[in-house]
Amino acid sequence: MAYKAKLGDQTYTIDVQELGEHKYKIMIDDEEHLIDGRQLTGHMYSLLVENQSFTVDVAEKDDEYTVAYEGKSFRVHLLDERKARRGGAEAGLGGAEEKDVRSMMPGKVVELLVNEGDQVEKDQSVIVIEAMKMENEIRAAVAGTVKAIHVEAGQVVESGQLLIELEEA
Amino acid sequence: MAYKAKLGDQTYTIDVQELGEHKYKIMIDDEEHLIDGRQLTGHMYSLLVENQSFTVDVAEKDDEYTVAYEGKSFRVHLLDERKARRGGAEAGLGGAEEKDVRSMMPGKVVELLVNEGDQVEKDQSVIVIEAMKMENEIRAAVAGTVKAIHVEAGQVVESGQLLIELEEA
Amino acid sequence: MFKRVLIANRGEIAVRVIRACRELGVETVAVYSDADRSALHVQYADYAYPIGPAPSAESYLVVEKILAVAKQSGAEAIHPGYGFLSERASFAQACTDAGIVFIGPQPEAIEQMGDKVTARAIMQKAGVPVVPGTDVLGDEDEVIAAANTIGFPVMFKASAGGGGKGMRLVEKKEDVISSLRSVRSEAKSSFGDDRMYIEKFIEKPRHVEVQVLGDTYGNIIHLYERECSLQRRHQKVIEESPSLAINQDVREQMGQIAVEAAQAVQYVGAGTVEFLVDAHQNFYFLEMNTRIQVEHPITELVTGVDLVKAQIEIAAGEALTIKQEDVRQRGWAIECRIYAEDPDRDFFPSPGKIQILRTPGGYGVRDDSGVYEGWEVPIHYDPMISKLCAYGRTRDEAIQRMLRALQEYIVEGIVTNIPFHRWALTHPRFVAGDIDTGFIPQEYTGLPEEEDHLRHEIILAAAALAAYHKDQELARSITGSVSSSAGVSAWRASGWREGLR
Amino acid sequence: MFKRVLIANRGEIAVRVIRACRELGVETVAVYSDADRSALHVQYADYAYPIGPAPSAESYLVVEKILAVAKQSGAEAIHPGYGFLSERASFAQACTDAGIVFIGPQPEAIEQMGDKVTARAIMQKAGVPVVPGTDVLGDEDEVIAAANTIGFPVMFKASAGGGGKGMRLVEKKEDVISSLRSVRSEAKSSFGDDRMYIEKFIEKPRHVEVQVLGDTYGNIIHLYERECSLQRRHQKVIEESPSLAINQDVREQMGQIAVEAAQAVQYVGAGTVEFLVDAHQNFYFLEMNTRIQVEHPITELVTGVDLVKAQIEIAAGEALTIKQEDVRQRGWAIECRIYAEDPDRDFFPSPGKIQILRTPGGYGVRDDSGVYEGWEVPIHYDPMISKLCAYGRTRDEAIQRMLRALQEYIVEGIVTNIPFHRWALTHPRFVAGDIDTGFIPQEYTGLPEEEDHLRHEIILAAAALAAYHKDQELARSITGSVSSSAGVSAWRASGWREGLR
Repeated sequence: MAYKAKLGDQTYTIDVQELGEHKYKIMIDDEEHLIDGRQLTGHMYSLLVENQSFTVDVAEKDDEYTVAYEGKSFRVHLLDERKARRGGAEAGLGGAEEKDVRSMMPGKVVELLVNEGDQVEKDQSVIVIEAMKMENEIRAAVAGTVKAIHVEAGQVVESGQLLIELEEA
Repeated sequence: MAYKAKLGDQTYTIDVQELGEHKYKIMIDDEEHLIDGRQLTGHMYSLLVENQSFTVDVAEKDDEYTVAYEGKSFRVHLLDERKARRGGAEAGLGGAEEKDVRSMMPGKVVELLVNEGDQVEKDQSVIVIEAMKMENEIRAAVAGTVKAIHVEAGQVVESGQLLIELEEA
Repeated sequence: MFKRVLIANRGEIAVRVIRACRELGVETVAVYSDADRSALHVQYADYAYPIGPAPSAESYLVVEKILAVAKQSGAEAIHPGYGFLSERASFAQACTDAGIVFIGPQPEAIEQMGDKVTARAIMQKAGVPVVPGTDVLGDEDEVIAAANTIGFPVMFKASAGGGGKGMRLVEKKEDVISSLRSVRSEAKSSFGDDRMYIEKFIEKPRHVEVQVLGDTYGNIIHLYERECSLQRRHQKVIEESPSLAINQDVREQMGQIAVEAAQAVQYVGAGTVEFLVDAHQNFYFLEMNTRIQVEHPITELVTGVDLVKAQIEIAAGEALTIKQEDVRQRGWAIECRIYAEDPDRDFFPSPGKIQILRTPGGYGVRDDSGVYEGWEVPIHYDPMISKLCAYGRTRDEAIQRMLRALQEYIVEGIVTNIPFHRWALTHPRFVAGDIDTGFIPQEYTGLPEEEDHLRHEIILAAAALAAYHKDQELARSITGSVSSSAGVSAWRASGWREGLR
Repeated sequence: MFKRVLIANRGEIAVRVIRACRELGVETVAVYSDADRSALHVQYADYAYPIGPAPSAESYLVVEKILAVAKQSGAEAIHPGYGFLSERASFAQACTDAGIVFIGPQPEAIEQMGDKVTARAIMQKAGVPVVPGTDVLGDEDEVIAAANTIGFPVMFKASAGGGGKGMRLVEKKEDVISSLRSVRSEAKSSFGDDRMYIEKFIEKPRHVEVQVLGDTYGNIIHLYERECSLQRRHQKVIEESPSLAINQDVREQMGQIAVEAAQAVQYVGAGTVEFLVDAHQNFYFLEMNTRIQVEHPITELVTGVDLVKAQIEIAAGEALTIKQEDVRQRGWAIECRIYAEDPDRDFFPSPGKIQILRTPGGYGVRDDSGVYEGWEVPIHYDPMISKLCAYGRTRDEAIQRMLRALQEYIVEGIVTNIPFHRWALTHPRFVAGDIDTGFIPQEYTGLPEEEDHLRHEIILAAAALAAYHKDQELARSITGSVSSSAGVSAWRASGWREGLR
C-alpha cells in the first residue's frame, strides 16, 4: 500500500510491502527500511529496524496517527494515495493529481476493464490488481475518457505507479 | 436475569436486577445484595457492596467464569435458567425441570401467544415478557400441549417464576 | 493503634496513606466524588463512601460530609493528606469536637503557621532567621539608614504592593533616593498608598526545606533536608535529597533550627520547615507546612523512615521510635512529579483516558501512582498522576537511574511532562547542581527539537504500519469483499477467481 | 567503560542487566529465540538479534550463536546473567579467546568451584569449614572410631549412593553396627558397591549465603548475608537479608570467611559463598556460585550497592569504589519469587497470555519483572515472571510491606504463586523466624480454604454481573433483536411496540 504522510510541515510518500510474517519493506520517499514489526498489545508496536529496537505506540483517529516514542508524541497525517488525491487538498496534503488511476499497492494486473477511448463514469471499475492473495478493482475517481493505458494484464506494478490516464469530462 | 451457578460443589440460584446506572440487586439464593458495580478495564470490576470495596477480575469462556480475587482464582459455572434446564444435566447443574416455561428475568407479561390446550412446537414463541425496556419472546423448550397458564397479560412476574406448564408430546 | 482510618483525600496521596494503613493492619475508609467512583484509591480501600459531585467544593472540601462518613463508617481517625482540608485549623478542630482523631498537628499550630505574619513573628522570637526587613519606613534618611543596616543589595517594597508591582531592586547607596521616589510614586499610582519598607534581597535563592516529626510527648526530631528549587509558577516539579545548596555544618545547623521552630509551636506530627538559602548558604525561614508534603518520599528513601506511618503512629499516641542520633542520610534521592500536562504546549493540562500504562521498575525506582490503565484522568483535580522517585548511592547515580526510569515509563492516551523531566535532568546546570528557583523560567524554552533523522523515519514507519494493518483487518473483516473510502472495492479471494480460470 | 554489552540471557535478569547498562551509559544488545521476539528484554535493549528456535539448547545455550552476534553487533563484553551459560568455564574461555570480555570470574575459578569435590578440597585447604566427614571407611572399629570423632548423630552414606538411597541417620553408638550392616547391604544390592563413609548430620539446616565482590586488583569485599532457607525441591522461593540464623559475631566471621574463600581462587566479579547453618550457628561451606544470584536484589536494598553495575565496572577494569568498612546493612529486605505456577495444583506451571498486569508500588517495594501486559509467557523457559522485593526498617515492616505489595499485585490470564507467598509470610513459624530448609515440605499442604461466606457471595455476584453484562451487550449489539442460545429471541424496543398500541 502507498500512503502520503505529513509530519510537521514535511510531506512524505510511504509504501508498505509485506514480505513475510511480520516482515515489511517500508519505503519512505526513496529510503528503504526492512522492518520486523510486532503488535504487542493494543496500540503498542515493537519494531526492529536493522536490529535496532524501538517500542512505539500508535493511536489512530480518522487518518490522524499519533505516534508516541520515548514519551514524546508526534502527529502524523496519513492517507493512502487515492484518498490523498481525493481529499488531499483539505487534508493539507494536496499535490497529487486528481484524475489519474494509480496502483495503491505493489501487485499484478489481473484484468483491464476498459479500453483507450472508452467513456467511464465516476467510481466505475477500470482495472483489477492482484495483491496479497486478493483482487482489487480500482475505480475511476472522476467521469471522463480513457486517454491512455500504461499497463497490460499480467504486468507487475509498483505501488503508486500510473496505470491509466483519464481525461476529465 | 436468573442464573444457576456452581462454585465448588455447591449450586446457587442467582438473580441479577438492574436498579439504575451501575446499581444492581443481586439475589444469591435468598440473600439479597445491593451492589455498585463498575467495569474498570477489560475484565476488571470494582464492586461496592454495602460500602465494602472489592476489585475482581472475571474471565468468561463458554459459561465457565473464572473470577480472580486477591490473587486466587475461582471457577464458577454459570448458566441462565433456560440453558440450565436445557444443558443442565451435562453441565453438572441439573435439577431444573425440562418442559415448563419460566421467566428468565423479573418483568411484566405483555402478551400470551398461546391458550391452554394448544399444541406447540419446540422453540415456538409462547409468551412475551417486557423487562428493561425490551420485549422478549420466550419459546417452548419442547413440543407438546399447553397444560396450564399461570399468568395473565399485564401481570408482573419474578425471575424464575413458572409461567406456562407444558405436557411433552 | 486505630482499627479504622478515613482518608479525606484522593489520588496518589490517598493511595499512599492506604498503603501505610494496610502495613499497620489498619482498615481504610475512602471517600469519593462522582468523578472518582472508579479511582484507584477506591479500589485499594477496604470501604468507600460517596461524598457528592465532582467539584471538590461540593465533595472533598465539605467538612460535614467527611465527618458524616467518618461516623457512619466507624472510623476513629482521619488522615487529610495534603491540599484539600489538610491545613484548615477549623477542620482539625471539627474532628476533635466530633471525637475523631485528626492525623496532623493540633489546630493552634496550624492556625499560627497558617498566618505568615504571625509565623514570622514567632520564628523571630524563637531565634529562627527570617529574611531581614524593616517595618514601614518614613523619610529618606530613615530609608538610607535601614538600607545600610540590612546591607545592599536590598528590595524596596510597597506595603500595598503585589504581583511584582511596587518592587525595586536597589544595588547601592547611590540609587536609594531615585529608587525611593519611583517606588513611592508607582505605589501611589498603582495602589493609592505610597508606604514602603525594605527587605534584604536574596540572590539566586534556593528552596531548601527540613522534615520534622514531633510526638505527643514533646519529642521532636528532624529528618534532614529536601531541595525543591526546581519550580514552575511556584509549583515544585523536581525535588532531591540531600541538597547541594548546603554543606554538612549548615545541614546540621538547619536541622537543629527546624526542630526549634517546631518546638516554638509545640508541633505534633509530620511538618516541614521551608527556608530560602542564598549563594553564601545563609538561610531564612520562609514558612512551615503543617502536613505531609508531596515530596516526602525522597526523605523516606534517604533516611529509611516511613513518614506516613510515623504520622499515624503519633496520632495513635505512640512515642517516636527513632531518636535523632539514629537518623542518618544514606545515598541520594530525586523525585519527578509526573503531571498530565503538555510541556510542548506551555504545560497545558491533558486529562483523558489512560490507554496504556507501563510503570518503570527495578532497583532504586519508586513509583507512587494514583492512576491505572483504563482510568480516565478527570478534569476536576490536580494534574499530578504519579510521583516517580529514583534512589542511588550518589547524586549522579540517582540522576542516571531516574533517566532510565523515565525512559521505561509509558503513559499513552494522555500527554505527560515526562519529556520535560528528561530535559531538566540532562541540563548541564542541573547536572552541576547549579540551580535556583529561577532555573526553569530562565532555562526552559520548550522541548528541544530532536532533528534525529532515524527517529522521524521510525515514527513515519510506525504510522504507516498501523495504517497498513488497519487496512488489512478491514479487508479481511468484510468477508471476501471490502469497499473502503480508499476507493478499494470488491475484494475477492484469488482462489475463487482462479477457480473460474 | 564499554560502549556496548551483549546480554546472553532472557527474562527478568536480561532486563535487570539492561537497566544497569543504561544507567552506566552503555548500549545493550539483546538476543532472542523465536519465542522471545516480543519479550520485554528485546523491547528494552538498544539492539536485538535472533538466535534460533525456542528450545534453549538451540538458542540461548549455543555458544557459537552468541559469539557470532557479539561480533556482528560490535559488543565488547557479554553478561551471561544466571543460568544458561553463566557457569560454563568453556563459555567464559571462548569469550576471552574471541577477544570479548566475559562479565564474570575467570574460567579457572568457575572450573574449580564448579566441581564440588575440588571446591571442598580448596576450601578445606583455605581453612573454610565444610561439613565434617570421612573418606571411605573399612571395618566396624574404624567406623565406630570415626563416628565418635565426628560425634553423633551422623549420616552413614554409601559412596555410590544417591537419590536418598544408601543413606541412614545414626543417632547413637549402639545403632552403629546394625546400621552399618543394612547400609552396606542396601548399597551392595542397589549399586553393587558396598563402600561407605560418614558425614556429620546437620539438624534443621538453614541456607545462608554471603555475597562477595572482587575486582581485578585483588580487592575482595563481602556484602553480608542472605537467608534462603525457604525452598521447594531445592528451588529457592523466598529470601531475606539479613538472616535471623546468625548473630552479629557469626555474621562478621562468616563474611570474613567468605572473603577468604573467594581469595582462595583469586575471585573476580560478583559471587556467592553458600553455607549450611545448624541450630547452634555452626556454618559449613556448601558451594560457591560464580555468577550473579537471582536473589541479589535484597542485598542491594540492604547495603545500597548496585551489584550488577559493580559486575560491569569490575569487568571494565575499574577498581572497587566501596571499601569493606563502607559496607553497612540498613533495614531488612525480603524477596518473593513470582512464578507462573499453580500453588493449588502442586505448583503446576501455568504459561499463557497475561491479560492484565498491575504491579505494586509505593515505598519500599521493588519489582523486577520480565513480563508485561499482553505478553504470552512461553512454555519453554523458567516459570519465574518477576521478583518482588519489600524493604523495611525492621523484618516485621518488610513482611507487612510485602503482604501489602502482594495484595496489589494483579496478574490475570495465568495462575501465579502469589497466594502461596501470602500463606508463607503469615505462617507463625515464618513470622517467628523459625525456618529451615525443611519448612515448606513440612508445613505446606496446599492453600488454606478460606470458608469466608462474603468472599463466596462476591465471587458469585461478580460472575453473575459479568454474565449479565454479556447478555446485555449481546442484546444491544444485535440491533433491536437478539436470539441467544439462552432461548431469548426477538428483542424489540418497547417504544416500537408501544407505537402500535
